[in-house]
Amino acid sequence: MNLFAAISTEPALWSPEWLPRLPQRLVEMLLGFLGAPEWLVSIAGFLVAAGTVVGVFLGGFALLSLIERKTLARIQNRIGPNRAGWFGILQPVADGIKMLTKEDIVPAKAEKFLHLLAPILIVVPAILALGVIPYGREWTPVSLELGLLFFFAVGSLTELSVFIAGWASGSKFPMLGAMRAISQMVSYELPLIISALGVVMVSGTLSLPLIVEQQGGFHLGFIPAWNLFTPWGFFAGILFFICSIAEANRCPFDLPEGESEIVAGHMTEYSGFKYALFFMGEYLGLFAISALGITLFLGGWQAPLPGLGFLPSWIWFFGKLAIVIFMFLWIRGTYPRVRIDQLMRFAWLCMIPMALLTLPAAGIWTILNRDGHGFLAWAITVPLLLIPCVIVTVIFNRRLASANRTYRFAE
Amino acid sequence: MKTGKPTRWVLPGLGLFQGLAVTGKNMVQSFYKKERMTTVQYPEERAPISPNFRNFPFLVYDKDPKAGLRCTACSICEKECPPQCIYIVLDRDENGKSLKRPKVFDIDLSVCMNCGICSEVCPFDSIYMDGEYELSTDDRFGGLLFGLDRLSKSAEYHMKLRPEQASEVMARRKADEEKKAAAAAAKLAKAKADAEAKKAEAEAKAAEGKGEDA
Amino acid sequence: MTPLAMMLTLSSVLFALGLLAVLTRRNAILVLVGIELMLNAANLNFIAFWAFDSPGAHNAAEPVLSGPMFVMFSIAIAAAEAAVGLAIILMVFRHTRSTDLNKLDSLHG
Amino acid sequence: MIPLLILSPLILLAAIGAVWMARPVHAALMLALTLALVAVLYLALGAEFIGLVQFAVYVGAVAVLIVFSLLITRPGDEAEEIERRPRSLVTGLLCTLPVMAVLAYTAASGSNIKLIPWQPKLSIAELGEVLFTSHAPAVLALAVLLTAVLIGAALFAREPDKTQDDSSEK
Repeated sequence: MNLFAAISTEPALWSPEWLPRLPQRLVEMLLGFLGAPEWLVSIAGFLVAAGTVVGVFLGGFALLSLIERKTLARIQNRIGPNRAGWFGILQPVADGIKMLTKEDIVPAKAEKFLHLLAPILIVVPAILALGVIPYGREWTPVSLELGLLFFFAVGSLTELSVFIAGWASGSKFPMLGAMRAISQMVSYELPLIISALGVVMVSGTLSLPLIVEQQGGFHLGFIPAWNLFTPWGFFAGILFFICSIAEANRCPFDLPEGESEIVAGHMTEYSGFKYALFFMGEYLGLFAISALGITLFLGGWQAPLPGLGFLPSWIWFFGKLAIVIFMFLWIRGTYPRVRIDQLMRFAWLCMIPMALLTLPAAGIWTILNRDGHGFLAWAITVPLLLIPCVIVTVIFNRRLASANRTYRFAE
Repeated sequence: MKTGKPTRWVLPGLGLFQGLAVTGKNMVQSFYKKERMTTVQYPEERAPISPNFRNFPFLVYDKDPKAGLRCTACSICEKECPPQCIYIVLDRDENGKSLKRPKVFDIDLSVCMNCGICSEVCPFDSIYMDGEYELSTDDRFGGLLFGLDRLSKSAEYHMKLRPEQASEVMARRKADEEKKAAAAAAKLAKAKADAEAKKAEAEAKAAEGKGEDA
Repeated sequence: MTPLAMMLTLSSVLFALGLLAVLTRRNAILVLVGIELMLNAANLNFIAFWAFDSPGAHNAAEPVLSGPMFVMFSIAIAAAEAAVGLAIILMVFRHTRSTDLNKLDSLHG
Repeated sequence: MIPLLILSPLILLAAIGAVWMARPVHAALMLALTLALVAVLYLALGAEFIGLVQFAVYVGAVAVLIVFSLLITRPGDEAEEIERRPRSLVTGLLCTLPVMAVLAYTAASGSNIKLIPWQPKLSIAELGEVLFTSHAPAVLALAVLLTAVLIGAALFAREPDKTQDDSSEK
């Protein structure tokens, strides 16, 4: 089975580059020392490698749930949680204890089994998707040849689980929330995938570690050769970012769980640990999609400036992840929620045409650069993308975004 | 879109960045500009309450908590109270004679709506609105029923809570008292004068009688 | 039983189940479910012949990837078919307030 | 062979569920499970690309579309369906069993074909190259078809014009 096309080089065990894989190596060595059979060693190694990733991101989830509240508080000139522990550092623990000790309520009209299944199905794809991301030069938990496709294939399971959550609850608000969530996710998955396709076209591979490796090096000696710093990559990156906000159900696209409109969307009928699982799935999904964006457009684990290579590569990755997540928080603290018709119209009339345009731009860019016409490549692709972008924005601003809502009962 | 106003052309999408700038400034300045922070750390520090804040009635006493209670158990507040949360029993001595003070004075916090009518109608300056707001309790029956012991507060407390109102009341009461004292003194003087006059008359009579006798 | 025969039997049963769904279900959307099952049975056959018999060994000129290629086109067409089918069903539902195929016996739209 | 032995009964059970479940949403979810298991079978057989595409397209799009339209159309009660099922099963099986017999007979009789076993390997670079060279006309035809489908589906599902058809509004 060539599913696990391993990129393995035998490195020094104690180098900082290898720190994240140290637990896996130690367990493998220990089992080998004890004389365990080879299949057991490899399975244990895989389990420990998976455990490392899950552990890192569960820690990140706990930290983010605190940092998000702190950042939002600062944006609103408040202090935020500061009671549990030093600067509120124990707040996630307090939240966790509260969630775990809450009563687990299953509505009388709910489908018991599906109601239980949905929160699990929300978390599983997020964790699976996190497994294929290259976090460092030597740290790709599962190095798949078809990593990008795997990411999107697994990510599409989320829609079904949101539907199950909404439908199995047997009540109105979850149903409405699930319908909103599905239509939003389906609409924004299209431009998300299309904007990622440009990267695939240029790098000629679906393997995420290879995509990162191709973004190494620097233009003019200091501009990193990331995909974001090409015309098509700039537009595709911004489109990808907007779509990932919608896919992660973050403000301003958090209509599926808009608390002032439909309680909590598909999570309304969940409490206790199941609700915590939804929360966790959402944050892990946010991590996963940000990590994919970094891999595709921000050079993954590549250092941002030459001469910074002495730091282990995974530090750069997590630094970029922190910045991207902070952008999510900043945007959440700034923009009001959009209306559902504006949301859909934006997806189909702005995002998809622009995403489709990045594909020919990426093709022209690659061909012209291959033939050595670097200037011509800029001269063609920038207007090719910029002019339609301005036209689309102006039209959307003038005509479509301000489409008057018709009220049936008011007035 | 016809708004009537002439629309100035701005770069589409500019507002997005302006919004980000505002929130970004908020966030950065919140770390070093103390005057930006609008919240107070509640249990340790408290925001000053407005002198107009009125929350729950209390009974005023002068000097002694028992004997000095201004309330005379006249039951006007009990009758006026819209949600009828006040319950008063008049104290009597063994002969059934009114002692003009309450034996029981209860206010139910869970019923009281803080309207302040009781303090408006009280003719004895006895019941006033408090500024206390930490009244929550985990005992929903006993803890929310305030008896005499928790309702009576000293005149000094009132003076501290609402200096204007309290000093006005104090001045009025003092004037009343002085008037009363003056009246009493006048009465006393008159009685004394009367007595003296009587005495003088009696003396005169006696002297007359003696003279007649002599 | 060889793996190939097993795969072919599996796909034939899957096809029969899909046919059963198409014949017995009354809800138009569930008829579509049966059609999807039948399409998948056909796809299974392509992959089975590709996986168990070396393509190109019989005839060097033959493209090696015809099995997966067929399946790819079939998946794309199946997705399109589902989209159009559901759009038609929604249209019908809007007219008759029902997706029950037995109630769609009127020629007057 | 081992994944085939494990997966085939699961696929068949899930497919029977999709055919037999009385509640439409249950049937649709069972269909999603069937398609996901078929995708796993593709992965196990060495056609990873096809398996992942199957997962993304069928589970992520087609199954979601089906459950979504089930939500919109509010299917009727299942009591009638359960009551009606035995009769329809008889007629259904009468039509289905001969088809299955013929297919299974063909499959079984094909087992004496000479096969040349190999290690199945699907290289996407090769696939892409073949797709856009010798199969380019087919891809173009498919592109036209998909565009037509997109426009057609949008036109079909569009809300009817309110001025001319007000009766269909809820």
